[in-house]
Amino acid sequence: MKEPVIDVTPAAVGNEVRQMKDAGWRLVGLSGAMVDDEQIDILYHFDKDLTLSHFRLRAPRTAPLPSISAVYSAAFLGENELQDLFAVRFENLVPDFKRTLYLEEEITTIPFATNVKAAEKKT
Amino acid sequence: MFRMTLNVLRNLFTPKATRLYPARVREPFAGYRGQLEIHIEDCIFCGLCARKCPALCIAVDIKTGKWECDPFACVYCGICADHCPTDALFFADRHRAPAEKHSLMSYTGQPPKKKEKSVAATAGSEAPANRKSAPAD
Amino acid sequence: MFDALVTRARVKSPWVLHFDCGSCNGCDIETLACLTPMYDIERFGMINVGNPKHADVLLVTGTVNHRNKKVLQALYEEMPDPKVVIAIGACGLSGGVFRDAYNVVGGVDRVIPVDVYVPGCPARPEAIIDGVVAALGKLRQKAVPTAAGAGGNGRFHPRMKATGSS
Amino acid sequence: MKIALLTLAGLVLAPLAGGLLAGVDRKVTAWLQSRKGPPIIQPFYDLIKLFAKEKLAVNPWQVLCAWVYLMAAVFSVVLFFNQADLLLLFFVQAVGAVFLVMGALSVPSPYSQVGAQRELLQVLTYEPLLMLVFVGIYQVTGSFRISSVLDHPRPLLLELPLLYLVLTYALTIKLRKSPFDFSTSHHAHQELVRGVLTEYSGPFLGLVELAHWYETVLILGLCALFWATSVPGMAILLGATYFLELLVDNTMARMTWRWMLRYVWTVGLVLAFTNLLWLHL
Amino acid sequence: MSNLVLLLVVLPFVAAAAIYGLRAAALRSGLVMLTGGVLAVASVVLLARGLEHDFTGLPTAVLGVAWDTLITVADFALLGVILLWGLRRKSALVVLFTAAQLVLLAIFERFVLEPGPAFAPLYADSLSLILVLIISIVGSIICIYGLPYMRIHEEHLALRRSRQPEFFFYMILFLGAMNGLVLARNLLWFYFFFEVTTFCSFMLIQHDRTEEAIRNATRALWMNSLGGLAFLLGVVIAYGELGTIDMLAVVQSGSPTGVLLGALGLLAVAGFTKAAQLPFQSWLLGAMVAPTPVSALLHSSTMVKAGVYVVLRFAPAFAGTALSTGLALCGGFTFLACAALAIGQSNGKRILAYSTVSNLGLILACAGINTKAAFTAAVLLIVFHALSKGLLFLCVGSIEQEIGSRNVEDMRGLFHRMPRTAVITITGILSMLLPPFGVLVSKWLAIQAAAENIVVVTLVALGSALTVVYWARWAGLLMGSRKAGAPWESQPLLTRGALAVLCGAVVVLSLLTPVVYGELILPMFAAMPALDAAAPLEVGAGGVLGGPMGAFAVYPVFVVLVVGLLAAVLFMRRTGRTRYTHPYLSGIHVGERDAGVFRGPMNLPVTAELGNYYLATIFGEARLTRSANLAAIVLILLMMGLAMKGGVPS
Amino acid sequence: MARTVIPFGPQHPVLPEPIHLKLVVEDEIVQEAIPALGYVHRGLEMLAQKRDFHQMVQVVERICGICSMIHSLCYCQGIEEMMGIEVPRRARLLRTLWSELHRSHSHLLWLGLFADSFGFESLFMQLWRIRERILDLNEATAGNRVIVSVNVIGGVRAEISEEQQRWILGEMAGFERDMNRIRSTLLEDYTVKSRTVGKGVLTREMAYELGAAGPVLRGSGIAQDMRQLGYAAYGDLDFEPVVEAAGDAYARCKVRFGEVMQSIRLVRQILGELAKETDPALAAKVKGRPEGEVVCRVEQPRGECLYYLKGSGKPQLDRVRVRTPTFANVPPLLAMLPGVELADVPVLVLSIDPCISCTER
Ligand code: NFV
Ligand code: SF4
Ligand code: SF4
Ligand code: SF4
Repeated sequence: MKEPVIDVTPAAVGNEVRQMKDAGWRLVGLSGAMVDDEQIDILYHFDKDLTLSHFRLRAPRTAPLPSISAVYSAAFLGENELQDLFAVRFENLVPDFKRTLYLEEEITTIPFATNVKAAEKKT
Repeated sequence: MFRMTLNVLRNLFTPKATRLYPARVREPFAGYRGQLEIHIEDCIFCGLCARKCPALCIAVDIKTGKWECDPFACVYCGICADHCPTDALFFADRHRAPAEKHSLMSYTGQPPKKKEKSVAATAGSEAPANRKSAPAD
Repeated sequence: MFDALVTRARVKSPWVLHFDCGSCNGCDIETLACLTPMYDIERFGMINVGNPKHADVLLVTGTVNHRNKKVLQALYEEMPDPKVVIAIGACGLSGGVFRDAYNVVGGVDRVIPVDVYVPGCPARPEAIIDGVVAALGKLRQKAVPTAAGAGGNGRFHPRMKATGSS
Repeated sequence: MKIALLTLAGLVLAPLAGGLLAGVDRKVTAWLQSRKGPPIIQPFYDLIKLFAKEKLAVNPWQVLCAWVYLMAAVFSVVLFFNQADLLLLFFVQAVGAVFLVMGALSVPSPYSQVGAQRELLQVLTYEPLLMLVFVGIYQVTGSFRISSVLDHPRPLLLELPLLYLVLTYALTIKLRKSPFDFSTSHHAHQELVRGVLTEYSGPFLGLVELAHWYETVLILGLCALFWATSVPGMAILLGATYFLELLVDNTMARMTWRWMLRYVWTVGLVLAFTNLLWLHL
Repeated sequence: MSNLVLLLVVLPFVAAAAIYGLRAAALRSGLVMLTGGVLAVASVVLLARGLEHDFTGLPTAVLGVAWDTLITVADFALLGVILLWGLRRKSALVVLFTAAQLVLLAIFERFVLEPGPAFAPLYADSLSLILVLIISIVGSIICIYGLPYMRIHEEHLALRRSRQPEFFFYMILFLGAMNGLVLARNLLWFYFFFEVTTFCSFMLIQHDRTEEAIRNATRALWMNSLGGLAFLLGVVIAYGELGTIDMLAVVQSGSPTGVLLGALGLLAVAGFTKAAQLPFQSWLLGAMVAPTPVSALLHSSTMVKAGVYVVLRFAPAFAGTALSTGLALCGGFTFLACAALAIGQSNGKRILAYSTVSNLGLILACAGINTKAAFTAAVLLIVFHALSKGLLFLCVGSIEQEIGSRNVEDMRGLFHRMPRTAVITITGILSMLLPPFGVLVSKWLAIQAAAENIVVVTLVALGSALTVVYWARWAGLLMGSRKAGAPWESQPLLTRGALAVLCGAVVVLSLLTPVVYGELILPMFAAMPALDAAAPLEVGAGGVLGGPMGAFAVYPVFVVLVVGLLAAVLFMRRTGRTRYTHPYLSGIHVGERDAGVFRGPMNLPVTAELGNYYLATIFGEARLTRSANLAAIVLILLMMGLAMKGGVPS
Repeated sequence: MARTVIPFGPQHPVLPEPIHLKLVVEDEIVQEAIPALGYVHRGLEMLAQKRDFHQMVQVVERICGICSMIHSLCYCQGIEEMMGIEVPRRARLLRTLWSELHRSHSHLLWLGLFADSFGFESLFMQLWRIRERILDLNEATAGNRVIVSVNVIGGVRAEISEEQQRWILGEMAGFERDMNRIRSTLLEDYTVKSRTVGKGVLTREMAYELGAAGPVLRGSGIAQDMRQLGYAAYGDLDFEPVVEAAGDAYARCKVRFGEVMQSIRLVRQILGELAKETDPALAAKVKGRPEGEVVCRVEQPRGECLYYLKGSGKPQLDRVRVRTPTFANVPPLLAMLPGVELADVPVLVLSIDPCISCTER
């Protein structure tokens, strides 16, 4: 990525995000990607006057992560989406759809985690 | 409100915009991707179309000389035709007609590597399809 | 005579319910475009109703997914007989490009019986009009309920569909 | 004998006229939108089809209410043809209005509920106006009987021009046309789905449609009273009024009922009152 | 004849005393039923004996004490008791108004009143007879309904000692007082009975002795005491002008002077308080805390009718004066304002209360219009309102005891739980607003009568439309489906009987409107030369009530609607083939067919709750009451001012 | 007061697409609005692991049939950036041209649906009638009315002949005339204004904090438009973001109307540039496989769209992540709803121009 990427830890992310907000950055969105079978990257994209800046939060997928919905309330949608797709858990997320934002009970797998493994094993 | 009144009154007194399809059919634009068709006799069964197709709806079997496409899954993007080395694939400029049943576009042709046996390719047909052709979910 | 009149009225007055069943909007807007002055599907007596209880024809666009399949089924059941279903677009027919995505069940006929399939991505308004005309043919064939008893004919049991191909 | 004949005329002619009018309505609307539109007799196809559909309902009350709605509409038309008392006719059509609302309320469906509440607000809006129109007619002719309107030597319109305007408000509301199509709309794209009619389907919806035709005829009949002295005058008045309705329908957005209450009550009452006042002085 | 009067007026007083002493429930019930029965029969017999009675043969004394003296003593005693209650409740207003009455009455009786020409103190014409019938029949039905009701009521309260003797004491006593009131000719007698009703009402409102009941009862008491004061003042002034306390003499005095009009205006104000007209409506609303039979009997069917009766009685005396116009405006305004206020209510009893006040307003408006047509409308409205409203109160009482709420929102789909009561309630509601029911015939006539006065007719037009709103939505929400095999509702026999009889009476009497008019109302006009000349209506062939202004085809409308309804019911019965399905919930309904549950966010089931619009920002009490009261006060002052200024110049 | 709970959607005539709002209203005033999504979710981002990166172009194109061309544009630009492909200028101009056609047809579609949301059916008809012009242009130049499928990695698949360019120019004139005719109704009509002015006000601060995008953001007075980044050929064109200050539904409508007019001007500029462009090359050659991470943004009709792409040298990408403008505009919508009238709910929902298929993918 050509824009700056700042690595953050789960413990610090809340504070750092608040600082971004105070500095006038707009939260564009969150992205998630599996790094390997356990680790997940969560990217926070910020914009200010058409320039981008990213946070990268790398953590085990199964460990609970802090929600930033208290800082940027609009983040609830992105975080709920990540919960659905990666089965990560954000703590203190309001409102918490508990993995029903997109998914029905018929989907028993984790789209971006388990499925990946299953697909790899097949090929 | 006044401007809209003018507008609707103009509509009232001018010819209607409605195209009277199907009574009258408009001339299609050149290059409209209506439906995918194949000159099976030009096909060399290279399988490129099947590999490039984003909908994964073409199946080519070089051994039996079978070229099959599921028109219900095809998204008429034209990628296959773009890549076909012999231009066997092309688009007709009429949209594909609605159907009451699912059928496959199924053609049998002459695989190139085999020795020529029959002169002409067997004409293609739209064989009733088995729904199992869709990838398993 | 009476039956003929009824059949004629049915064919002349298909009210449609359009359900966007997870379409990408491509087929959707083309369906909506059918109502607009250029295509004016009301020529055929067709009106767009917002409610399954008023509908004779169900137009479905889009891929069926695990959440909307229940809605689709419910809407179909809420429609009074006789009714026909038209699936529109590659997605509605089979799932289109998305057939192998994890949340995609497949085409409309995985959930309810489909009478007419309109291919395309998106299906252009002319194709949809063709599809509707074909569906009216189907509607003509469906039994006159005064004779058949409207009780349960045509109601669909998913089990029936699970294996069979139509 | 005369009564029987007039009754029969009302029974048979009204739905024919109403259906045809609905057809013309749809055709002209289409033209105004630069479309070809459906055939003129489309509403009859619709109705026949509805009656031939499967019977689907949420509960039996709905059916009862639809029936009474139809009965009331038919009866008020018959009363009209028999030149009965305007107030009586008004009350009889109110039976229909009330039963339509009750039918919608009898089902646990939020759309039909909200539609019913809005329908009530519409009733609330047009009822006093209609009543004042009748009072105006009384003030001119000295009676509430339709027969005395027909005996009146001059067209009422000349004496009650403002009240005629008021009547067209009521007409717009009753015909469910923009800007007043809140409780149920002819167009699908409305936030209430079909409002009061959401839960009706098949033959039961047919009953309501039919009743609506009768009502249309009734209310246009009321308009016709304003030029009862000559048939061509009547025809011109009705034609112009209806065309105006269509024009308004096609050149206005749907407003909200809060606006309607505010606007129609004030403007309508002021108009009505002014007209009554100058008759009185 | 005199025996009948004894039965109608004195018997209830005696029976009430007996009931007060009886602690055995069965005996008490028996006595209540017996008294009710006797009253009903007596009233009918009285009617059968003729339309006018001057009761000349009445004994003038009992046990050697002149009736007049007895009444005077009782009057002072009653005022004393009220005064004591006022002191006990620490209500300055009650004390003030009652003390004023005491003083005024004492001065009047001791120093002013002189023996005049003798006249029989009681009198009945068809207006009185109609009221006697209502009081004795509807009142008795309500009392009988009260028997099971109060038993259940007290079960809920878990009282140590039953307070039913007291309850029925006042109920029955009240019947006698009402009969006395409508039969009185001597204005002092009239006044006495007027005060008895005030007192009974007070005692019955505070019957449950909750804090709220006590507060509301006290409010009712001061307002009605104010009415009593106005009444007494009116009588005194009228005496000053005319030198008589003979009601008939006052009514027939002709060409009233300004002072007399003022007196009549005071009587009208007394009527306003009793009929809870704006700005006095609050006592009637407060009275809804009383057990429902009280609301039905006192606060809708009968006692408030005493208020309109007073006005109607004296109306011919001021026909054609400014007082009359002012009255019409006041009545019309109350009709409109209370209809609007009713829209803001979800409490069933409060809706009924506002509707009552509103309809009484319409009756008073008719009295103010003061033509024969208007008079007819007013009397018809009294009759039909008493029946329908009595019925509706009883319905709400039964519903409340079954479902534990009087909020109409809680009555949604009542048909499922109480099919019979629901249907009766729906009928009752419809009888208040649709043809062919009697209320509507009265309204039709009222509009015709008001058509000359564009302000009043506008008020009435707006008011009627508002009325439709609060009734229609209530009737509609009672409907609903019954699940197969749901238990049929069980109800005490007396309750069921009372509801059925009243409901039947509403329907039958509505059908008989032309008869009621022809036989009871038309003869009344003979005694009202002051009113316009022509008879307002003729009873035509086939039950068409026709007049110069229009015609109401009662029988044909009845026949068509009944046939229509029957056809509809048949059609419904025949809908065996109908498929019953879910309501439309955007395609995500779940669960049982009629439950109205959908699958909402987070896949959780959500009930699609339903609610009426109460439009608090438009029709809320908080928003309307103050300005409406203010307007009403202005109107009343205007009416009084106009009255005093504009007597017919002599 | 009594509550009414309304299941607004997923099947609902005024919602163009299935979403659900649980609305709690009292006297038709919205007290609470809770959304439920997932009726359009297909899970197509996952298909990146089953399709190669070329095939993925057609997949992302079908995220949405309204803004499809710009989706594939963004995706292709991301891959091109990752692989260091230089796109010929002609291709960039053509991409820009189709982008603007897409923007206008999307906005017209929206203006029509918006009119429909407040019951102005005949206005809807007029707007959609005008829109057909653009669809004809699409069909004639790219072979399909809606999903044009012109982008490939490295450039475009179709050329616009000079004759077609002249025709487009002529159509633009007719298009402009039609728009001017409808302008006074859409922007000045009393009934339209009373249904839109002051409805769903989003202040400048709220819009920014809630992360609004596109016309919603610009309607609240913030001049931000991704086209200012200068991707494709926008760097060579002359334009300013269309901005309105009021932040209500009417302002959003005005912004979109302004953008249609702006698109007409841009198309004219592009056609001017195209005439000057001599290099006939339409696409660059693609060699190798994508590797690395890239974030790429474009301006969709509904606003800023962000793609995050991650490749690891395989034919399949590791991750294609799409954050669409409607996704960003949902929180602002939820903030607008409480306190409005039920009749305004469709107006406000429409005012963000929701595209659920984009949102849920
Ligand atoms: N514009 C746009 Fe899209 C994208 N990306 C978005 O919300 O329409 Ni379907
Ligand atoms: S047109 Fe596209 S989807 Fe259809 S077969 Fe060719 S490549 Fe596949
Ligand atoms: S159609 Fe073309 S691409 Fe496909 S197999 Fe034949 S020759 Fe190859
Ligand atoms: S078939 Fe194509 S246009 Fe239609 S919904 Fe599917 S992807 Fe969209």
